[in-house]
Amino acid sequence: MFLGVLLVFLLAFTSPFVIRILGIRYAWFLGLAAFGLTVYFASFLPAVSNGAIVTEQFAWLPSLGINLSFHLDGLSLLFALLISFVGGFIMIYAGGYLKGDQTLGQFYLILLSFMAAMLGLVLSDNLIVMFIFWELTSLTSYFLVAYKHSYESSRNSALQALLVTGSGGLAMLAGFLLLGNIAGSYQISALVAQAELIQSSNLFAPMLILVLLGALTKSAQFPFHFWLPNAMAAPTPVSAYLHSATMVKAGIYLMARLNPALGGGSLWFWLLGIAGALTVLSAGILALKQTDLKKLLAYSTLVALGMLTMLLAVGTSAAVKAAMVFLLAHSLYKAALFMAAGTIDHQTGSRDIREIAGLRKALPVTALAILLASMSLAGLPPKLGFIGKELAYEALIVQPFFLVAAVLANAAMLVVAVLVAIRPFWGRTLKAPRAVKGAPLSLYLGPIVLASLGLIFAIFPDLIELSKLPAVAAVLGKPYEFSLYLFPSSFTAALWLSIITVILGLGLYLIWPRVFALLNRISPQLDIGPAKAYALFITYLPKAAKAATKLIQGETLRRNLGVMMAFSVLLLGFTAFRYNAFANPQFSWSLNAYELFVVLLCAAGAVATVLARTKLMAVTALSVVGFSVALCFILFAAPDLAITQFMVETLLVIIVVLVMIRLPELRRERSFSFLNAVIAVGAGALITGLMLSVLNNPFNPALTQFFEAESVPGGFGRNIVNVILVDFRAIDTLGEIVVLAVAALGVMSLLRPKKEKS
Amino acid sequence: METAIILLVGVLISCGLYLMLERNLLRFIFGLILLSNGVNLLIMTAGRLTRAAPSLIPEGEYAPVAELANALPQALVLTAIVIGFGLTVFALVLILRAYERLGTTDGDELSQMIEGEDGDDTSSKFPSSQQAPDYIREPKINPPVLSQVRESKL
Amino acid sequence: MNSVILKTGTRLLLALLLLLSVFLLLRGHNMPGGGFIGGLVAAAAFALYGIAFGVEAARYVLRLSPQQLIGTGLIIAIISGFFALFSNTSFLTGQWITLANLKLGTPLLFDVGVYFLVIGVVLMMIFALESA
Amino acid sequence: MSWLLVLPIIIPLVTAAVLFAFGKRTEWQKNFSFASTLFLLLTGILLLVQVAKDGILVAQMGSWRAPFGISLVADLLSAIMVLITGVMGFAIAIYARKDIGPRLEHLGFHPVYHVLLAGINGAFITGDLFNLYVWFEVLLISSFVLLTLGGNKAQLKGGVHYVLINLFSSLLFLTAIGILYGLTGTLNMADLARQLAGLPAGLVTTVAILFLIAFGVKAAVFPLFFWLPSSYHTPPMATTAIFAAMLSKVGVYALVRAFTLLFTQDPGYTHNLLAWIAALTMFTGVLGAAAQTDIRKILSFHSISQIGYMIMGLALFSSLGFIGAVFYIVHHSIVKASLFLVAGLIKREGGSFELSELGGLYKRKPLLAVLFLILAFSLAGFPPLSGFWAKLIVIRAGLEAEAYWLVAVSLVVGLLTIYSMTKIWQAVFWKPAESEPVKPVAGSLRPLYMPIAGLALVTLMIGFFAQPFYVLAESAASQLLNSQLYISSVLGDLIGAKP
Repeated sequence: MFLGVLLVFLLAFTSPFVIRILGIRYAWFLGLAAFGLTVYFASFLPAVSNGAIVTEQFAWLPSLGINLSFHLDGLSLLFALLISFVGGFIMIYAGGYLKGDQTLGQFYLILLSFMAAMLGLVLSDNLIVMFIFWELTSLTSYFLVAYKHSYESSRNSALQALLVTGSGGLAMLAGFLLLGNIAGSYQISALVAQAELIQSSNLFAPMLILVLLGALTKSAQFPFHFWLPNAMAAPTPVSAYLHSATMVKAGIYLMARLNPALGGGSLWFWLLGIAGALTVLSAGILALKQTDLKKLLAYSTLVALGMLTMLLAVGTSAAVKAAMVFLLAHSLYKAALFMAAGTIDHQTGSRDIREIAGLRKALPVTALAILLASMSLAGLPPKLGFIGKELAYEALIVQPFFLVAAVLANAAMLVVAVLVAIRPFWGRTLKAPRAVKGAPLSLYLGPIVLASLGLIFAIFPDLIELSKLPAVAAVLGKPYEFSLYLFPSSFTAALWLSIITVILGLGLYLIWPRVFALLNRISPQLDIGPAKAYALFITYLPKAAKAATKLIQGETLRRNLGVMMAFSVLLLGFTAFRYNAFANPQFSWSLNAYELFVVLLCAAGAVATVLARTKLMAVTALSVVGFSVALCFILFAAPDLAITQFMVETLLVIIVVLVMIRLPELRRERSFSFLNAVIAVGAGALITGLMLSVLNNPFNPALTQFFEAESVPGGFGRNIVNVILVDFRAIDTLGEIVVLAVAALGVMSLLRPKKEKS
Repeated sequence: METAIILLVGVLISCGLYLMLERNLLRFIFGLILLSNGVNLLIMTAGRLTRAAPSLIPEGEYAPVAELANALPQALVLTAIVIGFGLTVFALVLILRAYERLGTTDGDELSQMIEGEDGDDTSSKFPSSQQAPDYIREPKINPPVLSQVRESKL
Repeated sequence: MNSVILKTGTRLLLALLLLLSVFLLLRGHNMPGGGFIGGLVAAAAFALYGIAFGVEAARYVLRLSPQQLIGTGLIIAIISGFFALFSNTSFLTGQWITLANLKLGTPLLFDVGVYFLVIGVVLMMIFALESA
Repeated sequence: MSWLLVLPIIIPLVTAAVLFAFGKRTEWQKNFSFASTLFLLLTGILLLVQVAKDGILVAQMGSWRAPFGISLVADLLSAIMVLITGVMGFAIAIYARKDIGPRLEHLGFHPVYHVLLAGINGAFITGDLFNLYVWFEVLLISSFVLLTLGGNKAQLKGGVHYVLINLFSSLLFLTAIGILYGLTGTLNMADLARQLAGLPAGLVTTVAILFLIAFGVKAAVFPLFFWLPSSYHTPPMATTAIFAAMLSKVGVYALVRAFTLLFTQDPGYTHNLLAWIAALTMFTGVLGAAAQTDIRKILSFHSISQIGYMIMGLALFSSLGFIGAVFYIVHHSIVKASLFLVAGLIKREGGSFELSELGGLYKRKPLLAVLFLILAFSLAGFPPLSGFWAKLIVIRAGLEAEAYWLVAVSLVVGLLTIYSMTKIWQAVFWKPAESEPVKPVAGSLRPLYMPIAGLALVTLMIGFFAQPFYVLAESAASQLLNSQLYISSVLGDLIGAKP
C-alpha cells in the first residue's frame, strides 16, 4: 500500500519531465495508471469483504510512537477505490481541459501529489501519519485552488482554504496528541479497543472538540463552510476531484474512521448533528441564489456533506449504512456533474445558466451524463442517489429536526438538479461567448461513465450488496449484514418523504425566479456570517498587528530601553520582594577620611555628569569619576588595576575629545523625566540592596587561595593578577584582546568610507 | 567600607541608567561609561575589599606571608575594563558616523527616520538627493555649522 | 607643529617610553605591569610621535601597519598556547625553560602578543580618528 | 582529546588573525576563509561523534584543574550547537563569496566573520561564567562591526539601536556575574551549580532574574527583543543570515544552560515566568511579522516568534520539552538563515525586498520558488519538514505538562505563521510583477543558490529521517535534565568535597 502511495508521489515529481516526452498522451497514461491502482485495490475486495484487514508497517519515528503503519479495511478500501477510480477520469479529463497549458506538467505534479496524499490519508493507521497526509492535502489543494495565481481572487480563495483548513488542522493536531496521551498510542486500530477508557477521560470533551474542528473545517461544515464555494477558483478538474471523492470527504472519512472510538456520546451527537443540520439548511438556501454552474454544484456539495455529517451524528447501523451508500452515490454523481459543467464552460466560455442554453445538440453525451447525474443529485429513481436518500430518510426519522432539514435541503437540490440539467441544454440557443464545438472524448468520457455507474449500481444493487459494502462494518466497528433494493415493497415512511420532497422541489422550482431575486436582494443585509468574520480577520489582522507592534515596540530607542529597564526593575523588584531577598543586609561603615573623600568625589562626578550642560563639562565630570575609581583601586590594594584604569581613562578621554569636537553641543533635554529617574534610581537601589545581602553571606575564598598558592610554584610569577591573566585564565585574556582587535578594525572601517570620499 | 562602595555603585548605576534614557546619544555613552565604572567597582567589592597588601608575592617566598588583596576580581575587572574600553570607543565612533551621515545625535530623531534604501553593500543604490526626503540626504552643511544653526534656533 | 624642541624631545621620549614599555612588559609577571599596560605606554609613545611629526611619519617609524601589529600580536598569543602540544597537555598550558637563571615561558610570550596587539589597536584607533 | 574542544574556537581565531595580518588579496582571503569554515564543520562533526560516543567532554585550559582554571565543556547540546555553527558558518561563507562585495571585503568582512564564529563557539563550549561573558563580548563586537560594515544610512540607524541596547545588556550580564561571584566565590559553572544548592534560594532566584534578563536580551524575548527587528534587515543578507542562525541562539543556549544547570531552585516560579515570556514572545513576534511588508522584517519578527517556541520547550522543564527546544534550535538555525539567504536572492532577481514591488518570480525563477517553498513551509511547520517535528514535539510536551494555555497560544501563533509565510509567497512568487523585471545581474548566481539548496536538503532530511535526530536530541535532553552528570564530569573527584 505504502509502495502504491510512494509510486503516485514518484509519478507526481516526474510529471514535469515525462510530460515533455509524452505530450498530451501523458493524461491517458496517468488515467491508466490510476485505473491500475484501482484494480490493485479492488483485488483486496473479496478478502476485506470477509472482514480481513491488510496491514503494513515501517518504523519512522518509533521514539514518539510515530510509524508508517497502514491498514486497509472496508472504509479505507471504499475511499481508496473512489480516489483512484475517480482520479483516473480526472487525469484524463484534465489533459483535455487544460490542453495547451504550458504548465500542465506542474499541474499534474500537484494533482498527483494531492492524490497520493489522499491515498495516504485514508490508508494510514497512525494518527500522526494521517495528520501529515491531511496537511499535505491542505497544502496541495492550496496550490490547486491557486492554479491561476495571476488572479488575485484565485490567490485569496486559496489562502482562505488554506487558513480555514489549516487552523482546523492545528486544532486537530492538538486533539490527536491529546488522544494519543489518553489512549497511550497513536495507532488508530488500537483506539477502538480503548473506546471506553477514552470516553471516560476528563480530557475527552476538549479532545473531541479539537479533533472535530479539524474534520468540520475540512468538510466545510457550518460555520466553516464558506471556503468551499470560493475554492471554485480552481480549474474544473480540480473542483471535480476535490468535491467528489477527496478533500472535503477527508473530514467525513475522519469522522467515520474515529466513530467506533469516539462516537456514540451526546457531545458527538450534538456537535455533528447541529453542524450538519445547519450546513444542510444554509447551503440549501444559498444554492438557490446562484447562477454559476460550479457555484450551484458547490452548494449542493455542502448539502451532501451536511447530510453525511448528520448521519454520522446519529450513528445507528441504519444511519451508517445510509451514509456509506450516499457517499458512494455522491462521489459518482458529483464528479460527473463537475466535469460536465466544466465541459460546458470549456466549450462555451461561460458557465452562467442565464447565458447558456440549447446545448443538447452540440454536446449530446455531456447532456446525457448531466441528466443521469442530476437525477442522482435530485434523488430520483432509478439512481443510486435515490437509494441513498431513502436510506438517509429512514435513518433520520428518529430525529425530526434533522429530518425536516434534510427534506427541505433535498427539495432545494431538486431545483439545483433541474437548473443544471435542463437549463443549459434545452430552450433556444442563447448567444454564448464562444462558438460551441463538440467536446473531445477526454472531456465526456468521465462524466458519462461515472453517471452511468450510478444507474447500474441502482438497478443492480446486488453489485454493492455482493461486496457487503464492508465500509459500514468498519465504521460501526462490528460486523453488519444488510441488503439494498431500489424500490421498497411497500409505501414506507421514507418513500412518502421522497414524494413530499419531489413535490416541494417542483413547487420551489416554479417560484425559483422569485426566490432567486428575493435572496439576492436580501443577501447584502445577511452578510454577517462567518465569511464576513473571515474577511474582517484578513483585513484587520495586518492593521491590528501594526498597531499592536507599534504599541509594544514604540518608535524610539529611548522608549525601547525604557521598557526594557522598567521591565527589569519591576521583575527584579517583584522577585526580591516575593522571596524577601533583602532580609538581612550587612553594613560595614568603617571608612577613612581620604576614602570617604574619594567616594564622595566619585559620586559627585557622576551627578555632575548627569547635570552637565556642555560637552566639556560632561567629559570633565566623567574623568573625575574615572580617576576617582582608579584611586579606589589604589586604596584597595589593586595597583595593576589602578594603572590600567588610569591609562584607559586617559586614552578614553583623548578619544572622546577627538570624537566630540566633531559632534554638536549637547542640547538641553526638554525636561527632567520623573519616570526615567524612578527607573534609574530603582535599578541602582535594587542592585545595592542585592549586593548588601550578598555580602552578608560568607565568602568562599577557595579560588583565590589556590591562585595564591600556585602563583609562584606553578605560574612562576609573583604578580598574582598577571599570572591569572596570562596563565590561570589566559583564555579570557585571549578573548579580551580579540575584542580589542575587532573594535579597532570596526573603528577603522567606520571611519574609512569618509576618507575615501574626500 | 564595603557598604560605602556599594552605595557608590548604586549612585553610579542610577546616574548611568538615567543618562542612558536621555535623548542625546552622547549622553547615552556617558551613562554607559558611568555604568561600567559602577559594575567594575561592584565586581571588586564582590570579592570582598581589603586594605591589605597588593596581591604580589614577596621575593624569595613561595606563598603569601600576609593577607593579600583578592587577586581574582582584579583580573576580572581588568578584563572588563579593557573590553569596555573597546566597546565604548566603537559605540562612540558609531555615533559620530551616524551623525555625519544622518545629521543628528538625537536618539528619538534617529529612530524616527524612515529608512531609505536597504542595506546593500552598494551604497550607490541610495536614492539621489533630489528624491530623498530631507533626513535621508547627506547633510549639505558641514556638521559643526549645522549644530550652530540648531542652537541658534532653540 | 614645527617646534624643534618638541621634535627633538619627542624623538628622545619615543625611545625612552618604548624602553619603559618593554620594561613594564617584562616585569609584569612579578610586579605591577604586563603586556596590556606596556602596550598602552608604547602606543602612547607612538601617538605622541604622531602628534609631533604627523600620522604618516608615525606610521613610518612604526614599520608595521597597526593592522599587521594586531594580527601578529594575536598570532603570537595563540601560538604561545600551542606550545603545550610538545608536552601533550591542553591548550595554553605554560611551558617553561630556564636560561641563565631566567625563567622564560609561554605565558610571557602570550603577554608579548598582548603587548603588540594593544599597540596596534590603540594606534589604529587614534590614526583613524586623526586622519578622519 | 582536549584539543578537540579548543579547535572550534581556535580554528576561526587563527583564521581571523592570519587574515588580519596578511589578508590583502581578496581572492586569497575568500579561499582561506572557505577552507577554514570547512575545517570548522569537520571539527563540529568530529566533536559531536566523540561526545555521542564518550559522553560529556571536558578540557582544562592551561591544565589548571577545575574549578580553578577555565573549563571547556562539551555536552551533547554544546556539541550540537557547535556543529550547527559549523554547518551555517560553512554555508554562509559560500554565499558570502558572492554576496559580500569587494568593498566590504576590503573593510575586513572575512576576519570579523571568523571572530564571530569563534565567539559563538566559545559561548557554546565554555564551562566558565566569566569566560562566557568574554565570548559574548567577542561575538557582540564582531556582530557590531559586521552589522555596520560599509556604513550606509540604514545600517547606521539600525546599528546604533543594536549596539546601544546590547551594550546595556552586556553590563547587566557583568553585574549578574559579579553578584554571583560575591555569593559563591567561584565562576566555574559546574562549581556554581554545586554551591548554589547550599545557598538561600530566595537570593539565588533573585540573582537568576538578572541572568534571565541579560540572556533574554541576547535571545530576543519579550519585552527585550527590540534590537532585533531594528537592525536585522540592514546589513547584507549573508551577515543577517549568520546572525539569524546563531546570534539569538547563543542567548537561547545561555538561557537553557542557566535554567537547567544553575537556577533550578524554584522552577515553579522561574520556569513559569519563562512560560509567560515564551507565550508573549511567540505572540508579539508573529504579530510583528503580520504587520510588515518588507521580507527581511517579516523574517526578523518571525525569528522572535520562533524563539518563543524554544523558550517554551525550556519552560516546560521536561525531557520532551528540552527535546523540542533542541529540535527547534537546530531547525530554526537552518531554515531561518536560509530564508534570509533566499531574501537576498529575491532582491537580486526581483529588485526589491518590498512585497508590493515584487512579483512574478514563480514563473521567472522556479528554482528559487521551490527553495523558498520548502523553507517557508518548513518554518510554518508543515509536515513532513523539520519544522513540523519541532512544533509537534513542543506541543506534545506542553500537553503532557498540562500547560494548555501555552499550547493554545502556540497553535494560534502557528496559524499566524502560516499566514505571514503565504503572504510572502503570494506576493513575491504568485502575484504578477508590477513592473518590468530588473536587468539580470552580471555573473552567475549559482554560488548563491548552492548553499540554500544544501540547507533546504538538510531540512528535508531532518523531516524525512527524524528518528536519528530525535534520538540525539533525546540524549541531549537527558543530559540537561541530569545536571549532576555535568557537574561530576567537570569537577571529577571534587564532587565529594564540601563546597
